[in-house]
Amino acid sequence: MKTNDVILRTVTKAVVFIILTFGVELFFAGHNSPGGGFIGGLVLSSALVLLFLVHDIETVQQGIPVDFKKVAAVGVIFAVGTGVGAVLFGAAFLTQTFGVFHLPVFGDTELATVVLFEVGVALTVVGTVVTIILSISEDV
Amino acid sequence: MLTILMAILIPFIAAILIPFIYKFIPRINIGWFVLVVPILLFIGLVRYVPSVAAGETYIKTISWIPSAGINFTTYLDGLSLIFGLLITGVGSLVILYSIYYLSDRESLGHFYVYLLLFMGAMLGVVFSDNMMVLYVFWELTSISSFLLIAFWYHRKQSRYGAQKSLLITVTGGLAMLIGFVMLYAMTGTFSIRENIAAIGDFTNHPLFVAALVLVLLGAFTKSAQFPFHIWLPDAMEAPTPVSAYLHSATMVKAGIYLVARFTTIFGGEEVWFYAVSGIGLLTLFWGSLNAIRQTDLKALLAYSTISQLGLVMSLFGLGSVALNAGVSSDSILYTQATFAALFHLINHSTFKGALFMVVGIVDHNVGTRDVRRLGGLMSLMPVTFSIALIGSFSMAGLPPFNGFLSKEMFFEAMLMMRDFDVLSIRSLGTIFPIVAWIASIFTFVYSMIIVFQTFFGEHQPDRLDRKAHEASKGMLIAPSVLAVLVVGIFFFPNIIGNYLLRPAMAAIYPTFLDVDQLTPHISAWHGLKNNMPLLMTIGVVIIGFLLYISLHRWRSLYSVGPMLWNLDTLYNWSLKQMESSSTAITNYYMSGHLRDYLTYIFGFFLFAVGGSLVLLGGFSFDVSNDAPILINEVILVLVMAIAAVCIVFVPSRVTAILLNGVLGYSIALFFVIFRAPDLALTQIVVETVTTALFLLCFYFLPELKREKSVRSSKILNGIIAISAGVLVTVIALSVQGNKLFDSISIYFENAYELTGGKNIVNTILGDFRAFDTMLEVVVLFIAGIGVYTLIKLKARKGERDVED
Amino acid sequence: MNASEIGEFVGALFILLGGIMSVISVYGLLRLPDVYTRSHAATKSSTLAVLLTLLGAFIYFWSTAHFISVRLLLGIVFVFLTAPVAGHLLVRAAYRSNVKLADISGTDDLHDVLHKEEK
Amino acid sequence: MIQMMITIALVLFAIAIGMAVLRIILGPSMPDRVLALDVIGVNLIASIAVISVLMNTKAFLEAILILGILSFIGTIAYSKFIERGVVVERKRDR
Amino acid sequence: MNNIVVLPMVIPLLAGVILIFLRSFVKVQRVLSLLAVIATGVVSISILNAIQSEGILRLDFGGWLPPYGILFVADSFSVLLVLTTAIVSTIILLYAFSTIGATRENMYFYSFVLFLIGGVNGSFLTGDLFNLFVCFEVMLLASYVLITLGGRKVQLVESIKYVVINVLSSWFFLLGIAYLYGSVGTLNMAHLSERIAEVGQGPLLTTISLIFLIVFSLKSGLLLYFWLPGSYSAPPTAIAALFGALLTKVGIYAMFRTFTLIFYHEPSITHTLIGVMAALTMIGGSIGAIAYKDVRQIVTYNVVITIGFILVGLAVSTEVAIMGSIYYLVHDMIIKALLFLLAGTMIYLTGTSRIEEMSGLIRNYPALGWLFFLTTLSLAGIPPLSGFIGKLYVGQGAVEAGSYTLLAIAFLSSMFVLYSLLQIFMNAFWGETIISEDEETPLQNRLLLPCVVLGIGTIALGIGAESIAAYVSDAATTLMNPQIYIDAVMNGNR
Amino acid sequence: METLITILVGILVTVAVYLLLSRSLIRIIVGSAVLSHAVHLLLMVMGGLKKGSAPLLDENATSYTDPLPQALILTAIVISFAVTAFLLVLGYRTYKETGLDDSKELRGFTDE
Repeated sequence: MKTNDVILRTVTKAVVFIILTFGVELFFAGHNSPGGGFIGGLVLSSALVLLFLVHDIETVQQGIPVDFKKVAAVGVIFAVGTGVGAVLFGAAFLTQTFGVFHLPVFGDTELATVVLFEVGVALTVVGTVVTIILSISEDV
Repeated sequence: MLTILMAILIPFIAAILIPFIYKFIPRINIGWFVLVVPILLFIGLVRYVPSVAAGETYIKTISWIPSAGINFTTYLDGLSLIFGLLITGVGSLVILYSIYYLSDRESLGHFYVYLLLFMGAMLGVVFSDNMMVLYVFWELTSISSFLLIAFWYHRKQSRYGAQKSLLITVTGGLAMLIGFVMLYAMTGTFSIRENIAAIGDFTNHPLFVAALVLVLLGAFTKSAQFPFHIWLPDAMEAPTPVSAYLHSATMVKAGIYLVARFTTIFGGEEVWFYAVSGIGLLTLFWGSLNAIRQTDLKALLAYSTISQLGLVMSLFGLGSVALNAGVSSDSILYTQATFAALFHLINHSTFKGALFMVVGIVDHNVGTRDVRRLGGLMSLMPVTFSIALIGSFSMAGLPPFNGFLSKEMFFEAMLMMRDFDVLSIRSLGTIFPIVAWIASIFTFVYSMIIVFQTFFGEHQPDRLDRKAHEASKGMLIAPSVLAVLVVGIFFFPNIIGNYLLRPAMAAIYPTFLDVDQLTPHISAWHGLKNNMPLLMTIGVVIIGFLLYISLHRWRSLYSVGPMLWNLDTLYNWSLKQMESSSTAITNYYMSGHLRDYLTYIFGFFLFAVGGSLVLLGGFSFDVSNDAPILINEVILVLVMAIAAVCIVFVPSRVTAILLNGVLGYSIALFFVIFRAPDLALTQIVVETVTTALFLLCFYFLPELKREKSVRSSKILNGIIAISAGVLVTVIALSVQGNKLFDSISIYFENAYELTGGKNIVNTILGDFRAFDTMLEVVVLFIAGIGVYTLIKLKARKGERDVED
Repeated sequence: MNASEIGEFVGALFILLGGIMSVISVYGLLRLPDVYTRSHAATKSSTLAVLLTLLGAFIYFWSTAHFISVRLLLGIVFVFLTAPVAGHLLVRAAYRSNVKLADISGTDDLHDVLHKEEK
Repeated sequence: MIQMMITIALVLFAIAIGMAVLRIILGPSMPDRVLALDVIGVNLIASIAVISVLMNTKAFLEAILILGILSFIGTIAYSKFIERGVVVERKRDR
Repeated sequence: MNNIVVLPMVIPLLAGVILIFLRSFVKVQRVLSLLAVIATGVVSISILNAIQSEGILRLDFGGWLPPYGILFVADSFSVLLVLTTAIVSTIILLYAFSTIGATRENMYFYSFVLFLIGGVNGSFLTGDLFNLFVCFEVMLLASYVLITLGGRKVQLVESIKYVVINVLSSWFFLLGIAYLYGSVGTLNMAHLSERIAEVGQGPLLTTISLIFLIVFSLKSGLLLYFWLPGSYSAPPTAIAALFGALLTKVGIYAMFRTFTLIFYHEPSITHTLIGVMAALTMIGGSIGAIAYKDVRQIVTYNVVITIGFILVGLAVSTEVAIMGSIYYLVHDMIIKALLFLLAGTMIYLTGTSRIEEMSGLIRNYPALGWLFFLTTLSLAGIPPLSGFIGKLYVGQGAVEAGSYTLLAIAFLSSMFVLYSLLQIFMNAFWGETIISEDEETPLQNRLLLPCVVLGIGTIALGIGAESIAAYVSDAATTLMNPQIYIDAVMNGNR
Repeated sequence: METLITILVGILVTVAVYLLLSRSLIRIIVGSAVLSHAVHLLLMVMGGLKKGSAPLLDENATSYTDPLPQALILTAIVISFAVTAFLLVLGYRTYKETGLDDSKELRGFTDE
């Protein structure tokens, strides 16, 4: 049976956009207010889930031609890698540092290695959630 | 001079080399190479005789596991020398014999490897001073015996016998090990010598008797003492040279050795006397009684071995009285029992070895060992007959064979028990000589059966598989040597007495300083005056002869009443019962149902945790510190409770997860109320994604069915569930009422200074406890990839898996 | 009563109104006879309720802390964007999965349309 | 007074949630239940907003938005499940 | 700073992730996974030696001092186990190369094995209770996947039970952590110990400790071993061997750690209970081992018996007994791997797991047969093989502590081990040969070689027991004197 | 408040245990989900409730609620999500392979 999804799709476009922005915002806000890698990642993946729900797998995959397993793997490598990175700098495993830098455009900006770690977390979350959902759906 | 260490190692080294020699020199019978080993060792050991007789002992230590007190200490004294000579001497003869006995088609390589392993292990047992090393070798003898019994492993009986012997001897070995461990606990050393040296310090220790009993268990199982003797007849499935060697001359005597060795330590204890001599006598009696009913010659010899071992054992028991009584001129009398035991030990090896070889020859040449089919072989196999005659008469205790001498000494020792007042069993004391005498009569009878039923009577060639003929010369050498020894020892017993027995006695009774008193002069004739032993022997011969004549009349007694009771049947029955009942039990509780398993787990949880909470009284409530409650929170809690309870009863799966979703979202709200913004966010997202997953998977899953369980199990589930809930709540409340310390989290409130983050939870996740987060990411990742593989990798129908 | 107090009061009032509205709409959800009618209660009045509440909260924050919460505004937009769509989808799903109309609903106008299409 | 009003509102929302749960349990049809869940979601959003006001904190405002987004996603998932059984299709047949 | 301490966990994890990218390069996967495991082994050897000279090593992640951060603590006990894990898993990997099959290799088999090893090593090393939970989960999820890998019916059916029961046990674990945190307010194990020692282990804490007892019993299969026989007999040989060698050991390790470091104040309750459970486990395992005529079943029930045996050491809790348990743990990891590999090989060669359907294999596969015999003896604790010294020490400890019943059951259980395995040996290897030389499946050397290596291992460990004696006694000393551990964690500033 | 929530936890545990003990796979999985809710709440309770403001340093509060349990719960939530996902898929794979949804019939092989 054909289904008329025009309303849904139209709304989704806007909604996904909002979610993605919001997810990114949550991700970066994490250090100082609620949010962070996990939540950011989860929100991002929920945006993807919404896409899969509204459209079908193949359409979405045409739009985002990524192997999410590898995304997840890259995420893990990031997360573990920051730990190893600290070792390379002679600090204890998983030592995070932060500092306030003066950047030309942004002014005084706080940068922390923890962001890299959080990127790893977020990537893994996105990759994993999407992998799980895709795997199940493809089994149909 | 050959060191003792080398003596132990050479057989092992040879055992390793044998497979190679066997492979590369297939034409010459491998036995000839093997034969070199025991002969060399025998010669080497013989060279020790003079110095040992002079009271010398040799000791050498190589550390093995010093941290555990286990060191490879070899110790040579009179007692171990006797055994060493027996092992290597009889070993040489048996190997010589086996070269002719076993055909080239058998896997000789294996055979000799096992035999050498055994020889090495046995030497290890007798030459080790460290109890743990002794135990190592002890078990090794059990194993090599196991392998030898099952040499013809395709036969079911062989396997059965092998298993039986292994189970019984290893169990005994374990008991012995515990005994040793207990000794260690008392004295702090595994060295037998040091234990002996420390004697007196620990005889009152509560573990002393336990250790004694356990060590004895080891000895009894190994030496086939009643009721552990049942393995020995079945061990006769082994090739005859093995039976002659392991199951008559050496391995079974390891138990005797152990008893002799530990008499010095334990002998002073009454229990030791009762156990050793009592069990010994019982075995003597039971073995001889049962020997008569056997129709298989080897089985007959097996029972006779059992009975003879019992004899030796009981003598050692008597000998221990000397230690119990302490050093005095009276008690020295009792040491003669020990002397007799050692003497009989040697004699038994000679005549029993010869007899086994004879039976082997008969079996080999005629094709059967069944006395009912044998008869009249005397003229066909004259040499074999002579050897058999010598062996049997010696066993029966007739002159002029060595068995007579030791049997006389045995009677003498037993007669001493009449005057025995050391342990205040005067009235019971007379039982000893009586039992001994009756057993000797039976011994006489079965000795006659061996000789007369095999070699006299009617020859029945049609009932035999092969035509009877005299054995080859090579095969006769070994038994002949033993037969010569049987006669020789009778005429020159004191050579053995002075050179071998004397130092052994000194080893057993180190507290008795005067060794000469310990070694009586052995003589065949004690004069007429008060010669009770001789009278007893005469009685044995007369009654035994009468009984033998009338054997066909009373043999049927064996098939009445209690005689049918059989420890073998008990053993088989219990093994079978054990297996079937274990299957029943295990199948019962390992039902394969998840629900049952979960019930066990919760049951245990309620039992252990609930039990301890109730018994220890750990609960104490204190709600004064509680945060205030708002009405809306109460309503929410109620809503959640209702939603939760309804999950159980709803008939539709979607409703169930809807309700679960309600729970999840409400918890998110509570997280908000409890000031946990990050948690609220995460909870909401995770809840939604989980719901989506449920819905995705529901495509493949069926709608909920009504629970088919019976009502009672539902009630049980309910009870378990409610009690688990209550228990969790009670403990949680008690914990809240019982805060012992402040949390460490105060530290994290400096997060901004420490990490530059203002969201404390996030700094904990990303910095303080980043490792958790890292691993958590890994967990998530594994789950993701796992789901992928689980779905993608399906065993296709009909396709045989890689393995399965 | 200064401006901020008035704002506070207005905010609280909106919130209270939202609460009342919400209860009414849920009452509708309980009392109305079938899913199609209930969806009115659920999507329309509930949305209004949440709108009122969020607005109340927004005003409250604005007046007390002088803080314009973008998130609250976004939330309002979002709820308004999604709630009708969700309701629409759900009711369509209900109809497609043959959920019966209430007896008092009279005729099913859509039935003929759909089935004509099929024919 | 203001506290009072807000608290009453909070209680009202809780009651609303409770009644909606009743609808979930009663059914009768699946869309009814999902509808009720949707209502619960909306009420939760409101509750969070009110709690934020009550606690005078901005920390939970993200949760409002998230809850809005996700209850939407949830409802879509449910309605697709009810309609077709398949939540995510491999390829739309069109 | 001892960053080396984290390597036994990080190397396998990283390698496992990297292998995800190399899905189609099976050869590369093999080499890399092998290298990773060997590297872990090398690292742990150097850690072990460092401990002997410098005392307990610790690594505070992120440089946060305990009790605030998470840390890895490497004492002799844990590193010995890490080392053994590395050795055993290397050999099992070698075996897996030729048996696991291309389908599974393509499905990230090696990654999951590496994750499993990572999780196991992490559990051995961590010094934080919650982190222990997380490490457990890493290990468990990897094991969930491995047990289902291949998707055969029996695997799925058994894994459902395995997973649900383990989910439940994880839940108990969290419950315990929650209670403990609620009352003591910290998660660092040394700090927990310190705090509990300060106020004494009251009835409530004892009750909480019993929750941990349940958790670790479920993981180790102490009394609560129902899940074990089914799930260990379902997966392919290499995986089963990995499980048999590693999984239960983690639970045992955790039990030793918690009940010697944290909850050691009320032995009359906790340790007695452990003793009773150990006894029941040995009895149940013994009964199970002789109940079946199926190689897999017999082998898995043997796992159960051993668990009980090892925990006798903890129940008795004398230094000697604990030394015995440690020896036995190390021994058991090696020998159980061997046993599972042999059983799997037998099944592979004969196509059946029923011992009645096998006969006379020793003529076809003599090396396999003798290895099996050796394994039997080693498992029964017959000297001079590796099981003996552990058994002896446990026995000594039991005698010292006067727990004669436990001692008797422990030693008798080894008779059941012997009996059950002899059943296999005598029925399958002895008897009339029924496979003719033309029909027999050839036993490739690559299957046999790993078994031989492990066999040599058990002999070497038995005869050369002295070589690890120093480490073992150091480990036992540390376990018996919690203060050493606490000092190293809380006061040392390395 | 703590007492109230603890009792709620108890009820959730009761429900979850009952579900786990039932025969249907779906119920078991839902049970494990409920169980995880319960334990998360419990962890929360153990840190103390409403004892301060949200653990955000921007808020300039004087005291904060215990952040550590929150971090632990976050970790636990993600882990239980992973496990639930796996369990679900395992459940439906088993159902597809065996056609059985009933844990009682999923006996596996004992000694047949």
